[in-house]
Amino acid sequence: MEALFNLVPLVVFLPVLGLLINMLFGGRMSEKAIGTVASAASGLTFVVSVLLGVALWAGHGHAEVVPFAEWIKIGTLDIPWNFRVDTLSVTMMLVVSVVGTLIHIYAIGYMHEDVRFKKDEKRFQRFFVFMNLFIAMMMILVSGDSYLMLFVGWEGVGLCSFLLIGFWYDMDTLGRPSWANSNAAKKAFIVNRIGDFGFLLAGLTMFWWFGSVQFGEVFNKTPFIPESIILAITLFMLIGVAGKSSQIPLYVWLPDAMAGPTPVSALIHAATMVTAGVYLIARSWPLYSAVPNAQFIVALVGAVTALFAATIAVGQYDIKKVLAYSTISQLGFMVAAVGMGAFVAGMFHLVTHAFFKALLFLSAGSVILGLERGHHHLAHHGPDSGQHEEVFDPGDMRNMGGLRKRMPVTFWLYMIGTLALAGIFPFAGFWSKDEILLEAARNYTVVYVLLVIAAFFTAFYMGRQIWMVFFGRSRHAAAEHAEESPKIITVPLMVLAGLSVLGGVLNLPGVHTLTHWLEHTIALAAEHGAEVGGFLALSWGGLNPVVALVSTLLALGAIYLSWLLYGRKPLEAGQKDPLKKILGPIFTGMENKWFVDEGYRAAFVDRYADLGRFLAEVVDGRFWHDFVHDKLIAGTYNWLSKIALDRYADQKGIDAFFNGLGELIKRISASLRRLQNGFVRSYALAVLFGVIAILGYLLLK
Amino acid sequence: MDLGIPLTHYLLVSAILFTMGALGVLIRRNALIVFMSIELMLNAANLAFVAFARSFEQTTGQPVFTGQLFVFFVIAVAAAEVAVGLALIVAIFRTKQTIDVDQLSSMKG
Amino acid sequence: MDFLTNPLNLVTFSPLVGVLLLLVLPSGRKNLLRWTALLVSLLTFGLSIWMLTQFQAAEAVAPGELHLGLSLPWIQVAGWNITYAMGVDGLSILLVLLTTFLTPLSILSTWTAVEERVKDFMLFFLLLEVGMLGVFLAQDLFLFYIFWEFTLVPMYFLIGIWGGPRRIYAAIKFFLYTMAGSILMLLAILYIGIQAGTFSVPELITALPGLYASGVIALGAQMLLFLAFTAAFAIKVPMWPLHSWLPDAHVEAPTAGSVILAGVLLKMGTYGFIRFNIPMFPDAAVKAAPWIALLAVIGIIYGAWVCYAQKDVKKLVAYSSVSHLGFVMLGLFALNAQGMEGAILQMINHGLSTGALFLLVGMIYEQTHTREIAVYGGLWKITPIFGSIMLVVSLSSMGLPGLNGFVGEFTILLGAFGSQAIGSPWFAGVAAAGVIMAAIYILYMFQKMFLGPEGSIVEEIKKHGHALRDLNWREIVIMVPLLVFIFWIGLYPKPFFDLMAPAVEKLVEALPQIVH
Amino acid sequence: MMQFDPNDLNSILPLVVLLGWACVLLLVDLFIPKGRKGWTAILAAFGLAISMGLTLGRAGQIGSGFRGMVVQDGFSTFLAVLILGSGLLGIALAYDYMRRMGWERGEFYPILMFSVSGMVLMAQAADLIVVFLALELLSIPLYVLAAFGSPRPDSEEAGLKYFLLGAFATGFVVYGITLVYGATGATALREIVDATFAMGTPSPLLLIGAALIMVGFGFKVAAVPFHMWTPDVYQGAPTAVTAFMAVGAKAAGFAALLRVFVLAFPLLQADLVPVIWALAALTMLVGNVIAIAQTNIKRMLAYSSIAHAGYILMAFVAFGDSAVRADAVASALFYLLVYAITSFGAWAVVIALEKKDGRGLEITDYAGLGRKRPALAAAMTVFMLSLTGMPPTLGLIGKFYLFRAVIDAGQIWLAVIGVLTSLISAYYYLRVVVTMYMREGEPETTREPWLDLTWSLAALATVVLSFLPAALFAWASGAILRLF
Repeated sequence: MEALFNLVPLVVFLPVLGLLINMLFGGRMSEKAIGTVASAASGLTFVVSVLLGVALWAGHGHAEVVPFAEWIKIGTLDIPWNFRVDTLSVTMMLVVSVVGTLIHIYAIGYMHEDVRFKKDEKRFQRFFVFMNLFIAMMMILVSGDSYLMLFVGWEGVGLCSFLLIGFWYDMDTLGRPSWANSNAAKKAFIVNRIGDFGFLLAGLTMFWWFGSVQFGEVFNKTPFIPESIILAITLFMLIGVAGKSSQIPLYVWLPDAMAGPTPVSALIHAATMVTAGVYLIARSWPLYSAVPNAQFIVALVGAVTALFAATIAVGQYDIKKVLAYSTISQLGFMVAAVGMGAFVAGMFHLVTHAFFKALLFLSAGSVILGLERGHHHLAHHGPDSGQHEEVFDPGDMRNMGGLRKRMPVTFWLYMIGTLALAGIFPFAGFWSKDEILLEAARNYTVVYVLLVIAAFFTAFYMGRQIWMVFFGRSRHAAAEHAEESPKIITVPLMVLAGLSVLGGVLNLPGVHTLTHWLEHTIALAAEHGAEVGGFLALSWGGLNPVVALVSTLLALGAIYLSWLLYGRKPLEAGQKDPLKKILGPIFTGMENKWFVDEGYRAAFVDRYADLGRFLAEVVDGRFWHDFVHDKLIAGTYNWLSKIALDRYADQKGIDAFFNGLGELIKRISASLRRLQNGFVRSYALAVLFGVIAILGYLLLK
Repeated sequence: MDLGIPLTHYLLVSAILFTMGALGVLIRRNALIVFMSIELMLNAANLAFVAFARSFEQTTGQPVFTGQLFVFFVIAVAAAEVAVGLALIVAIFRTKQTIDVDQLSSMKG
Repeated sequence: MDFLTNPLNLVTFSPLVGVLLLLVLPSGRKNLLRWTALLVSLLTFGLSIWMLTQFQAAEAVAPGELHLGLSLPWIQVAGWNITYAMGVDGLSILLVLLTTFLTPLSILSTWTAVEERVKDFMLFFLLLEVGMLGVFLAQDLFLFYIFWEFTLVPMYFLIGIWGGPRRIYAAIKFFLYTMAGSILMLLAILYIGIQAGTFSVPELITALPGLYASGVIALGAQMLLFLAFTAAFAIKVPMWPLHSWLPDAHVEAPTAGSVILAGVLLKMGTYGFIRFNIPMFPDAAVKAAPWIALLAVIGIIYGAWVCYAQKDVKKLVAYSSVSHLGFVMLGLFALNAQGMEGAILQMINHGLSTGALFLLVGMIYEQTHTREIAVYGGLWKITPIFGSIMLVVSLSSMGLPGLNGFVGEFTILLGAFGSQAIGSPWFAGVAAAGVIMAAIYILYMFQKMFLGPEGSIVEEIKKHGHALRDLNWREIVIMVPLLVFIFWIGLYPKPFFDLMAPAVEKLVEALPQIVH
Repeated sequence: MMQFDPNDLNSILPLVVLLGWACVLLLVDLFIPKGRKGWTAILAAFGLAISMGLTLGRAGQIGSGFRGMVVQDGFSTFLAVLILGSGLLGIALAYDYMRRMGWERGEFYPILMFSVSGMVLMAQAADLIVVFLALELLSIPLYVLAAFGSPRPDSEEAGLKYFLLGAFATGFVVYGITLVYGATGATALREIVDATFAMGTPSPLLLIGAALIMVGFGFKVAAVPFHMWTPDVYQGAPTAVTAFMAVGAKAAGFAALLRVFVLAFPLLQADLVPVIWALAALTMLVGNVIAIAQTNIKRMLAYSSIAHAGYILMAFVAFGDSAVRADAVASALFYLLVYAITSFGAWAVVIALEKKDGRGLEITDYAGLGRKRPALAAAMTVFMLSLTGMPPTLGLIGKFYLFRAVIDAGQIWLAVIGVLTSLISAYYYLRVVVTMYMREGEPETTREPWLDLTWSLAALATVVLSFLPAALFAWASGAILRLF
């Protein structure tokens, strides 16, 4: 069994192999073959992860560090590339590989159609190369044994995110030539880099205080490091978390990231990459546990994000945008959980969320494809095919309605996802969310209140979505002609649906499978709590009937409320959202994402560009280049040489800039030159002047 | 042959002559006169030289030839200069029909 | 015979073989001239690899020392004590290899780009190589100065004859700026030579501490000497605010010139700091470290910010050098092993990445004859190989982990963060923000050129009856070696660190301890 | 009382040969038919060569003659070789040039030889009387040579200007010598220095005398503010003469300055240093700054020549400091040599482009030379780089030597001015290079064997010797001043 640990590098290299095969030979392979290779690479990764899990289980959860290669070694700085196999990392590996594999399979079907709708079939190959690259990077992230290796994966997934958000880089989400998608990709990368900056600072601080960035050494030394330093490190890390896991204030990139193909949204921007922040905090539990102040800040950030994003989700019309804000909100739950020290609860929610949010996204993708097919059908077969050239947004819920009948399988899958997300008993989300709420209720009332309200909103916007998409009458011809998706798309969804239903089994109250599993990595409060002095809550408490009841009732109430607004009297084509009447400007705020993007643009983005222009044009261009160089230095030279080489075309412009020192030296030189007037007598005068000056000096000094 | 005139008087005259010569170079425009002014400067030096030599002779009581010797050299060399200078002036006059030095300013700057 | 068989001499002067050959070849046979130059530069590269093996053998015996050196009396009269001293150690070996590596690639890139006066071009190029190699290998200040100044001449011609429309302006500016710095260094060199009675760098490094201790050279004088050397090197680097010449020179220089300028010539400045400034004036270096770090950080931020506002892609890459070299300077004056090794590695990285960027920009410029970012767009779709390579190089330039740039930048930041000489983590903290800004300008460039809808240039080219083509085989052959190293250093930088580590450690140990 | 001492003649043997040869050649020339005056040139060259042979052959010897009025030492040998070499190169440049320009007259060569004799005598002079004689012997023929382009007005104007101003300056020298004589009672350098020692603090008379002598030689070497004749004369004179004058007259001027001041007035150091400092700084500044504005290559090189006088003057600042003056003198001599080689080369290129009607002298006329005559342009580039002080040329080595002496003398700020002005100079030297290589044009050039040989040898020497300067260093540093 021990030998199995040595398989761990495969979790990285299998996907790399897959991507290399597809990159080098994909051009000559069929779409099926490409998809199969990529899926197989991901699937094998899953197998390896399972084997690692088995090995761990057999070894009673003892963590194993597998040295792999030397990377950076300078003086005291020694950062090898070691793999860490422990229950936490294997949990992440399993989640990534299982969701990843399912999405790979789904994408074979999805991308087959997508590349045809977007009229660039050659990009199919590229998609799977990037997807495999993502799996590899994610695996580096979760399997690394040091903060730096984690950072490598961290940035690597950021790159994949960039590449995949910008997969249709030459158009917008509707397929029109545009900068939109590439802007979204760029935004994601840059905002993530802001987070990475925080991570980097955390790493630098860590190295100089701990002398290492290896997990083991850092955690061992934690008790001996001043609290202020740990506080700084944890808060720097929080910046990283906010970037990657899309928390306030850096969450703005995630909604835009929906520009990527739907499988990407599901895999990267819902199930795996964005949870890396949660993983990071869970991984750093000894650090966070040592500083309660940091824990509270983290929890608060998570809770505020959870509520804030949920409110925005209520006002969205794009099916994927709703899910995107929902993701941000749910990530807020997780961050709040790990912030409170409820690391297991956070991880639990991470796992279940991965299942049901992937399910929701992929189902939404199925819906979108269904509408695309309907639209496509109209364009080619409809009676007025010519008129359907107008821009059609297959993701806009206002174009949907009544899809329950056209796409029954998708509908039921979507329902399961919705119920899981809304936290309805006995779906997976219920268990995991409840654990978080329970911890919040115990520790921070304010966090609890925020999260409960967020849970209410969650159920509400999901209900709203269900009513708008699947019930009522079709509001667009395309929706009338929507077609159900093929098996290759629906089968992986069914698997995910199964996981969404049963995910709660992982950590049922009283049984605590996941807790027991993770406690090998995340130590028990009893052992460490006294020393570290912070919160280290492991969910032993089981089900608190009050908390569970409150949240369930609220969720049901929210769904009922949404039925009142959207279900009872379905939306008609062109009709305004009924909430708009009720909430007025508040809804306008929700619709427009509280104008945060606009605010950022005005406060930072434009200012950055302005300052850049100012520096480039005024400081560097006009001051350093034109004034200091051209006017003061070259201007002086040029004037002196103005008669020479009139063909100095480029210096004529410079001549216009004379002033300052240039002017002074110009005058001096002009008068000097005037002295040289060709008259013998003035030359003699100069000589005499020199003589008088010298004699005068010698006699008078 | 002590004439009873102190050395300083000779030197004063010499300095005045020298200054006149130098000023002449600056003020006069006729090349010939400029040239003559230069000769005046040389002769001012000659005067001082001889005066110095005489004065050394008186202090040391021995004949001193250096001064006179130098004066002869200067006179001889000045003569050579005259030859060359006049030739140049003549050549210029032939070309430009003038010996006004202020007309000689085709090159400047 | 020592002189002729010494590996360093062979490497340094082997391009002269090409110079002689080119002189006798007819100037009309352009391809013959190109091949000659290419083969000779490859020969030099081969020799440098051979030199590397010998270096490693010697390093195994005496790590961190100067190797393969020779020191012949050169001018030993009239109170002069000038030796012809060459030597290579961990500080310079990589730069030598970088030079010999980039030169053939640059020559290959001129195959179709340079059609005018091919013979002269190749002549100057090979002469430039001699100069650069000499700068890195010379171990006598006098010899160093000669090589240092000599590199100006061929580069001046390369910019001035084969450059863009404002080439003469740029060439003269390049020349005068660099010379302005180096003449002050000349005085400092002479002063040191007079005081220490030798120009040999190793001897000086041993002799100078005595002179400082005995007060023959007071601390103030040491500071002035340091400043004089700094003037020369800082202009070359270029450190903010002395960078004004760089964008002009880069924009106007022909592609191959830009590659060498960015790849090697700028490194001469940073190399100067680590070879001369720091070991020869250790007290001054420690004192100056925070100030230099300040300028470096300003350069990092300023360069990155200015990049973002550029409309000319070559100018953007040029300003990015200001930012990147700021990192190198920050690392050097961290004065600890991490910072300095990172800085040396980053010199190589910058040579590879920025060199590659200039090559790529040159390749597209050859087709479109414009460098204006706004006219491009959607190139990735039209030229996938080109786009992909550009992506990798761009990512390397912005320091993505797994590629070379990250290893350098990270180690530099790490070194600077805890540097006692710099004295405050704030410098590194602010510099770290440079990684965000790098992402901003690099992605801006990549997006505007390669992503998004097709730019106007595509139509423009079609109007002329052409189509944008992807990279051809020659261009791919140029890029592949660069990519190999970009990945290699990123994934497994150990061999590179191993080469420099003993020398850097020796250097760091010799520095005075900072007591707060 | 006066007896003939063969040793007297021996001490100036090369000079005697030279003068004798010149006198004889003047007669012989009468019999050489017009149009074949090349023979005169060749004979003159022979004379110079023999004299040079004699000088070199007696290189190690040290001696004096005429009761110490002339000396022969390393210093005089170095300068004599330099000057005789300049004479030879002057003839090489003039050989075809004078004919091409229509100025070929046989007496040119003997006159040139007389001037050379004056310069050589100057190098050997150890008595102010001899200094004066040598000054006139070198100057008067130069006045004639400058005007040798007659009837071209420029040349005549140059001749007369040079003559009037030269004589004016001579007036100061003579008066200066008078005052020194008055103050010390001597004209022999050794006696002057003895008298000064006896005097303790130098009398004002002596100071003024020394200052006036300095003015006179400052004029010869074209130090600011006594430089103003230089551009006009250099421009107007036949280019071959200009080349000879730029090197020879400068060498002689510095020979006198160095020998007289180092040997006779070392005690005036404290008083004169600020003066020389100012002269050097002004000369470098003014020469380089005004050079930038020149469009005529001859004028530009004239200002360049002024600027280089300034550099050499820097070394002269330390004339009274016995610890460093040997080095200072050596570096000045070395720099003179470097300047001689480089400047002859540059003037040769100028001659190659000069036309009979006076065209070809604007810098713009050099456009396209890089394409038309690659070798010529390369040579010119070498000269320009050397004048700037860039490798791989002697110019850099010269600056190295010179600046070391200046720094050694403690004059760091003067050195800073020196390097900064050399930066300024880079601009106008580079402009020539820019024009040759980076501008298009169709320059008309002349190919003449001696001319081509001159510039190619000069270029070769400028580059090759820069790698092997040890022997030259040794020679210059061995050229120690001696006084008998």
